[in-house]
Amino acid sequence: MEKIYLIIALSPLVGAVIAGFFGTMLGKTTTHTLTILGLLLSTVLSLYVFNYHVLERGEVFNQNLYTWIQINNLNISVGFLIDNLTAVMLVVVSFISLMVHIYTIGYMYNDVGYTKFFSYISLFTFSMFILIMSNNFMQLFFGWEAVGLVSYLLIGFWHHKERAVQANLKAFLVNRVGDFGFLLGISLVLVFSGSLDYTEVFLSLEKTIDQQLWGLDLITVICLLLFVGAMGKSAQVPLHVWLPGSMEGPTPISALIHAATMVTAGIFMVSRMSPMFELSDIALTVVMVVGAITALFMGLLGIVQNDIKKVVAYSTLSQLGYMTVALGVSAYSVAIFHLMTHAFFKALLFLVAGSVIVAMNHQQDIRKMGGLRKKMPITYWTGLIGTLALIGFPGFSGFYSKDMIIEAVYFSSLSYSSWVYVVVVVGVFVTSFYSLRMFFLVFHGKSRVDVHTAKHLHESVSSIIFPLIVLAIPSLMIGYLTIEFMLFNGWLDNAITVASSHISMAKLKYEFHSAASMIPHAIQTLPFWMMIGGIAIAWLFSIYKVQWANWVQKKYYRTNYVLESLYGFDRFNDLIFVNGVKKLGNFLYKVSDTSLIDKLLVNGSTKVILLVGKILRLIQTGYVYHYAFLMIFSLLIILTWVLFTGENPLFEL
Amino acid sequence: MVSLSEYLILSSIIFCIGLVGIFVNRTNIITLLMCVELILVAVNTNFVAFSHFLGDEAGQIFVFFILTVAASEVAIGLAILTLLFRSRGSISVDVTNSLKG
Amino acid sequence: MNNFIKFDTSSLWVVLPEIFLLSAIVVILLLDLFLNKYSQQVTYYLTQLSLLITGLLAFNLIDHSQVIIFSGSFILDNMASVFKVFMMVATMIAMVYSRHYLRAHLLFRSEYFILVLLSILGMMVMVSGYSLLTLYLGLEILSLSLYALIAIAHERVYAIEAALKYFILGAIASALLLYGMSMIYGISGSLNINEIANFVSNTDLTSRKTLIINFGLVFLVIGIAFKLGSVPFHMWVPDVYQGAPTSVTLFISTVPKIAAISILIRILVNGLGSMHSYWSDLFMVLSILSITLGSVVALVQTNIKRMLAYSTISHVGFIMLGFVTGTLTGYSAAIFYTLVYILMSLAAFGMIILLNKQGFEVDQISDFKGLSKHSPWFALMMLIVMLSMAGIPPLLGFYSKFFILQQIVSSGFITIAIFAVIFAVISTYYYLQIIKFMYFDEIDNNITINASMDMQLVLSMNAILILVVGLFPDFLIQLVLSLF
Amino acid sequence: MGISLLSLLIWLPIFSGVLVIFIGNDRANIARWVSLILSILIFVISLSLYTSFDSSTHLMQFVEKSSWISQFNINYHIGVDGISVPLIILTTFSTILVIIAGWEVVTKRCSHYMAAFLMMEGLIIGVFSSLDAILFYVFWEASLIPMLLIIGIWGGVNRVYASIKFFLYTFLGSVFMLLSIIYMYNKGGSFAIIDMHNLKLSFTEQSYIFWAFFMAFAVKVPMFPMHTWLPDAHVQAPTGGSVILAAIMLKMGGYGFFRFSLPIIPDASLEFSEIIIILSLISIVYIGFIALVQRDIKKLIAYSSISHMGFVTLGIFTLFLSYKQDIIEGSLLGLEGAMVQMISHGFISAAMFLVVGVLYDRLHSREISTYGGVINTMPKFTGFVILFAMANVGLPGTSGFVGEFMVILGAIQANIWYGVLSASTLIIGAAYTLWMVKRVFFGVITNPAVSMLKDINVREFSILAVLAIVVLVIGLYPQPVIELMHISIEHLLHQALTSKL
Amino acid sequence: MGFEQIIFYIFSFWFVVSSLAMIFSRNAAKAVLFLVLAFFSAASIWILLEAEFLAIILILVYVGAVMVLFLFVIKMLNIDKSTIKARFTGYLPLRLVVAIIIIVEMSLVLGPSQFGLDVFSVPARHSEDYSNITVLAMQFYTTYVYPFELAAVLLLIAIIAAITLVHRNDTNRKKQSISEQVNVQAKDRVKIVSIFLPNKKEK
Repeated sequence: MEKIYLIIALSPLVGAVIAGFFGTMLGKTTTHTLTILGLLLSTVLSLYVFNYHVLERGEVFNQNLYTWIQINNLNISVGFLIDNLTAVMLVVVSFISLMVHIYTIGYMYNDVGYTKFFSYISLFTFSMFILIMSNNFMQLFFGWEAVGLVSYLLIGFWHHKERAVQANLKAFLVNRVGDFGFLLGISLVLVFSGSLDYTEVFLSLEKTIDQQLWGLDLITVICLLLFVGAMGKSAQVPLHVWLPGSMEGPTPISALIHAATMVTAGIFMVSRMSPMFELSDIALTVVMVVGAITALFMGLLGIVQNDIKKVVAYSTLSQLGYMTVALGVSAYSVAIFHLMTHAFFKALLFLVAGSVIVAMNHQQDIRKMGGLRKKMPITYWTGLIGTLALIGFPGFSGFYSKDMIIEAVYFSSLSYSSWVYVVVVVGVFVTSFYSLRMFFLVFHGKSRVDVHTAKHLHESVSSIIFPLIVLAIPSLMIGYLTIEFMLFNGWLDNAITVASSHISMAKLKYEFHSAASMIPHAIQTLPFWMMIGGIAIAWLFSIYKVQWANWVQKKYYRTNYVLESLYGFDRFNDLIFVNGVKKLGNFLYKVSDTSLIDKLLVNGSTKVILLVGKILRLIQTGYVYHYAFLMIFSLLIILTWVLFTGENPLFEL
Repeated sequence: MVSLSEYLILSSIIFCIGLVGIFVNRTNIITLLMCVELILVAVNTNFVAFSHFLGDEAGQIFVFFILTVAASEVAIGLAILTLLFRSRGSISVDVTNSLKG
Repeated sequence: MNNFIKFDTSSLWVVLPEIFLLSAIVVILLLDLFLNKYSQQVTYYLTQLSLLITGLLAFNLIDHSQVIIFSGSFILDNMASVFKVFMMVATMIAMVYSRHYLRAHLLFRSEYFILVLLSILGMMVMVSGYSLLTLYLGLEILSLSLYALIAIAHERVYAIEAALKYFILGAIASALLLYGMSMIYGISGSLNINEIANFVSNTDLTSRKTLIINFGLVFLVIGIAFKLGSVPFHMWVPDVYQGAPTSVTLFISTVPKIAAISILIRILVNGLGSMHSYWSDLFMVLSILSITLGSVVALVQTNIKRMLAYSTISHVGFIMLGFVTGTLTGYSAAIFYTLVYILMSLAAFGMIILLNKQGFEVDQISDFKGLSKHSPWFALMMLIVMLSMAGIPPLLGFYSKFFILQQIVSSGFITIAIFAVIFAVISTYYYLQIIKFMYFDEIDNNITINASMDMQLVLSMNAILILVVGLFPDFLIQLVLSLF
Repeated sequence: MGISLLSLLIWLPIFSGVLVIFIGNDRANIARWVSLILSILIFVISLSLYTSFDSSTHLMQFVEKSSWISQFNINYHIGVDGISVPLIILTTFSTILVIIAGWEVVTKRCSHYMAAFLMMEGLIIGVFSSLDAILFYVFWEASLIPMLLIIGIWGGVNRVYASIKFFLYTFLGSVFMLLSIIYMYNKGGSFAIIDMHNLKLSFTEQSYIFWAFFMAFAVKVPMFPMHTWLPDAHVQAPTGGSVILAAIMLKMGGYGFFRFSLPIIPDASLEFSEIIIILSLISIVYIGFIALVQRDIKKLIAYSSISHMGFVTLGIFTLFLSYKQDIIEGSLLGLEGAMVQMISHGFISAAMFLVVGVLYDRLHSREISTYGGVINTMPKFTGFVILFAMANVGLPGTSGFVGEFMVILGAIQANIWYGVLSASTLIIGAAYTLWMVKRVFFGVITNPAVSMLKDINVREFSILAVLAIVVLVIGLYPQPVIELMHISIEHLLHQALTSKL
Repeated sequence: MGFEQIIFYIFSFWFVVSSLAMIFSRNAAKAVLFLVLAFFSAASIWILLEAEFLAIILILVYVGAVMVLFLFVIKMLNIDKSTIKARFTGYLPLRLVVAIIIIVEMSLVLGPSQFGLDVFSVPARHSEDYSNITVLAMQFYTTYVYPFELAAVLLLIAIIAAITLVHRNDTNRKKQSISEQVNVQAKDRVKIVSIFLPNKKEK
């Protein structure tokens, strides 16, 4: 098996290396063929692995490949831990990555950096594999940072766009803030357990009992720090600011990295660390609350966005919030479940958006679209599937996962969970409102497309359409197919630990009958009607009475302002962090370093010495009687000294 | 009876007068040379006195040599003085301050 | 009347170097009368030859057992012989350099060489002097020759002024020294170093006699400090160094230092060694003052001769630190430092002379501008010399400082050692200034080097010696240790 | 073996330097080739040091000893252990880079330039292999001379100030070391470093010696607040000078802490470790902020060097605190992390300075604002730059990560706040490095001169490629390096934790 | 107070007074004469100390030769007239105080407690046939032959130095060189000199 895992991980790397170094030499076709073949291999093998581990209940694979460093008993290695969680993730990542690779052919064909792009996305896939296949914290961090790097490179892929390079810097730095906490968490893990290996760490968890740090339990601190990392990567408030900016990158990577895979790394990580999080209710509460805030407030922002990708991006943020909420209520498997469904339908939505963007000649403003349904039927239909999945329309994959999250919150015994429940239910309304608003504005209504573009408007090429269709299928069905196995039949049991005191999952299981029975049941629940309400209002504002939308905007201009200014996070960061740090740096540089240390102490002492020299040279007047006088005067001093203070003085003074 | 102490104090006074002469004097350099002579005579008196009181001739012999040295010194001193006068036209102590700092 | 001649003529051969040198001086002096001005080179070669032979004679006496003759006024010991040999070598080098300078400035006169030889004779007398009388006479022979040497360039106003200042201050210093000698004579009843030493070591250090010795000591120390050029008796040093013709400065700054050290050793160490605790405090203060003032004032100089003068003062401070320790090894360290300093000073002033050309007096630091471009080789040599003076390993100057510091620290004067190294660092600044002018500045001075090959060769060897002995300093250290 | 390996490594470069000087500036091309071939030869020889090194013992290997100055029992005593071997190889490696880097760029006094670097190589190897304190000091100081000249002759506009400042600063620091060495000699009667390790010293003595050593090493490292020479020196130095300065000379300070401070004065090191740690943390954080606002690329990298070297001292001195909590791995993590950080910083800073050199050679400006959009004209080059920038940022997979990671892990064992502050470099380091990358390499071209730039040639490509490979290899598989030094460091730890009182 | 003491104090008084007069004298020639007086006093005191030979030498050599030399130089350079403008340094009081303190300190050391009669008793007078010159002469040519030779060297230096310094250079002397005149050729008669503009920035 080891070889298979290796091949899964390395084949995208090989593709990346070939595409990166020899891409221009090999040409576009060879390059994309090679990388796609590499990915295909990974995907097929991932499915095999999935089959082996999940379906056939194969043994967990946990083995080190090579020793990274070995210091006495501390061994930090590179190795693989393949359990069901990893297997699921492998499938999701490889499959979506494969789709994105294919999609890229059509989407990027005319870009100068075509081969480079393939190299990057393959490299990304490799990094993601390393992240999810890791069996220790170091390697996890390695993958964690590596995906960050690729994300950085890809956001700034169009490096001539000032906003793109601004965004990639921002993305990297904000992620680094998360990594800062993450690294501290890892370090603290090492402190108490003396190891970085998952298994060993989880086995030594009882060592943390009764250990305090900063007035909290040690384990709470560790979990919170680790969660800071997750917040960075999974874009939770307030570290979410980078994700909308990342839409400056090409659309395929928005789909791959900033929707389906990388941003879910945080979710994956917390699930992986479930044995630790389960020990700390405080940490879980924080996770839940942060998730809820993200889920609702980022969703609200989606309502006022007019950039098609931005809307999807905010919806991603909101959905990530949902996943985080699930983590908070110990419903890790639900989170993973939502991660998976979301990966499919959000990738799909992004690719749909990309398809629209290509067709619209890189116009991204939804106010300048409309009525595309007829011109782009496949895109329309796949988009519809994606949207319905997103809003959790009964039967679609998103429905199952989102419903489970809401239920899990409902059953949670954590403090504040009832508030969070309200939030997530309201979130359903918001989600359906902005999703449908976008959908209606893009595909329905009158065409607001400018004439020139309208002429060339047509359905996208097959390499774009193919992934749409392929992704639409799981968006539609995967929830229905897997919910039972994943949540209640213990697919993920060998990876996830849930403390007995956290009863959400147990209650869910009690409540759950079958996937099919959930649909009729849903109609009796509040979330369903919230969703319907959202759809209705969206229809009202974007198709039926568009002027009402404007009226509402004017009437509640303050609210609108808050939303359009994105709650002021960016302005706050610019003001406090960017400018503050620059000012601090300038202050330290000019005042402390240059003036105080360099000018005053270093050069100042030189100047003082020179000044002393200049003064002392005045003694040398050139007059011989001064010289003689100095000699005699010195004689006097010495004589007095010797006579009066020597060991045997003439006179005792 | 004159004690050794009295001789020594006398010579020390002369010695100091010679020293003072060097640094109070801005008149001319020739006086400086004379002061040096005076100092040497003071030292000589010291030696002679010691020689007398110790009953040892070595002191007197030293004085003899000091006198020789002093004479040679005067020769060279006056030679330099002449040179200075040739180049500056003056032997005032005040003119010799071009080397300083 | 057999007892009239109290010395054994058969022991005269230990005075052979002196006797030979004096004879040579007389011969050259006479010969010079019959030479016209075109054959004055002969004087130069004869001078070198007599220095060489004197040196060889002195060399022959190395490792000779200690002999004291002339009723105890002359001593021949290892130190004396080694010093004499070293003096001869240094003077020969100095004369090679001088020749270029004298030619360039139309000072080439046989009197110059004769006066140098006479001053050497005076120094030999000092080195071997074992009574206050001979030491004094040697000192005066040296001083009088030097006064004359400085004033020899009588067209130069500066030279005369320098000579005059040196003369007057020197006379005062000699007088102070004499006064001290008279006190020592008065209390001990002898002029002989050996007897003085016996007297002092038999004196109860609590008796009132020590007061007199101490009193005399003050004057002796001042006289010696003046000869060494230590602060606050240093005032002559910068003026004389700057005013004197460079070749004379070169000479003054090098060989007489040995004489000054030897008079110090003869009087204070051999004679008053048991009074060490009394004079070491004085030395400590003087050396600290010297190091401070020398380093700091040198920083603001623009005249290179003056700058080197102040640097000399600073070096003298280090040399005196060696005497503060009061151990024989400490004295050896001081001697080592002196020898090393002479080697470096020779090369440094040699470099200045090298740049002299017909009628062009080089004495500004900025005259070194662009040397590395016109003569990379000599720039490198100067670099070695300057860094050695700064005490950067592996050059010889480092070991001299190291040796002194080691002794200081082992005597427990750690604070002084810290002080000394700080000022050593400060003094590095002005050595770097020269390197800066040579290497870092682009502006052209159009330096041409037209010195004769022998000068260039000797100068190069001089500098390379600093490097090579720096790499293998063991021999020289062993040598100075064997002097006591 | 006729000629012993270490002596060969010390003296071959020095004599090569002499040889190259004699080739002369007129025959620059011959000088270049001779220097290159010799430096490669020396590198190969140094590799044989690695291959025949026995990493299972902490004892000194390849020891040579012969009397040098008998009066003080000073010997020509050299040898290496696991701490010095990597640094020696780093030295020989960097010299090759520098010689290639100066190939076309240095036209003024070319042979002298090459010779200076070759000589400096020998002297620095001498520093890393001396077992006699005076020999060590001699090499230590002597290595300043070529650097002084390199900065002063081939440096930038303000080179005189920078070179003299560099020289005096470091000289001032090291004289105190000399004094304490002398003190210990007077106490123990030997200048052998190993004897000093065993010398009994009272606490007061140790404290004084500690601060004396601190002066010497902290200036070299350099550590806040003795760092201000470094930005000047780096900015003014020619590319090769900066490379050697950053890659090797700074390491001499770290090496000094390893070889002298820890084993000789363990109690004082323990006592003052918190002060050093705090200074290191200031170096890391404070300097990071300063680096952020630099307008000069080279100055930025220079400051970043200071910040990164802060990890070295941090790693070294956290060992005591970690040990207090009975975590031997924590101490080792710190120490070995410091070593790895030194080696890795050697490569990364060398690379970064070479990168600046490449830009400077083309546009003769180091101002960030001159550039912008370089990626458009120099894509290959920018690829390397991003890699090295990421290494500078400490991205896993590059060597920059390994050292920082280990040191942070070690530091946090000592005190969580140390960990927090040191880990903040993740953000600050990324901020200044990537912001610089963004302004210089990304965006649209604003300066027409940038649009005329030519991408790197084969010579530049090969240097950067070699460095890139090394950076990646160490980042992905650091274990060989750690294995090399482990036993020596463990022994060192044992020494550092054995009280002399 | 014995006769000896009276003599001593009289001559001491003159010694001191003439010394002071010398240093404060504004006329160089007068100063020399005061110095002569001081030397006479000193010689007298030396005779009191039974150093007849030295006393005579002092007068013969110093007064007879050296002082005359001084006078000669003063007259030759005609500097006794220039002394009208003579003045003393501005800090005279300070300097005098320094001198007086030194005198006091030295007197304290040299006072009776160290060198009084009870410490150093007055030696017995020599017999009448005692010849100071013989005794010294015996020493000069035996014990002190080496210093004696050195004194000779010293005088040699004085001669050489004085001549070298004061003697004007050959270059200044208008001297006929017959060989040069005979060997002269036409081309030596006219010398073409290229004239450079004088450097304006002459220091």
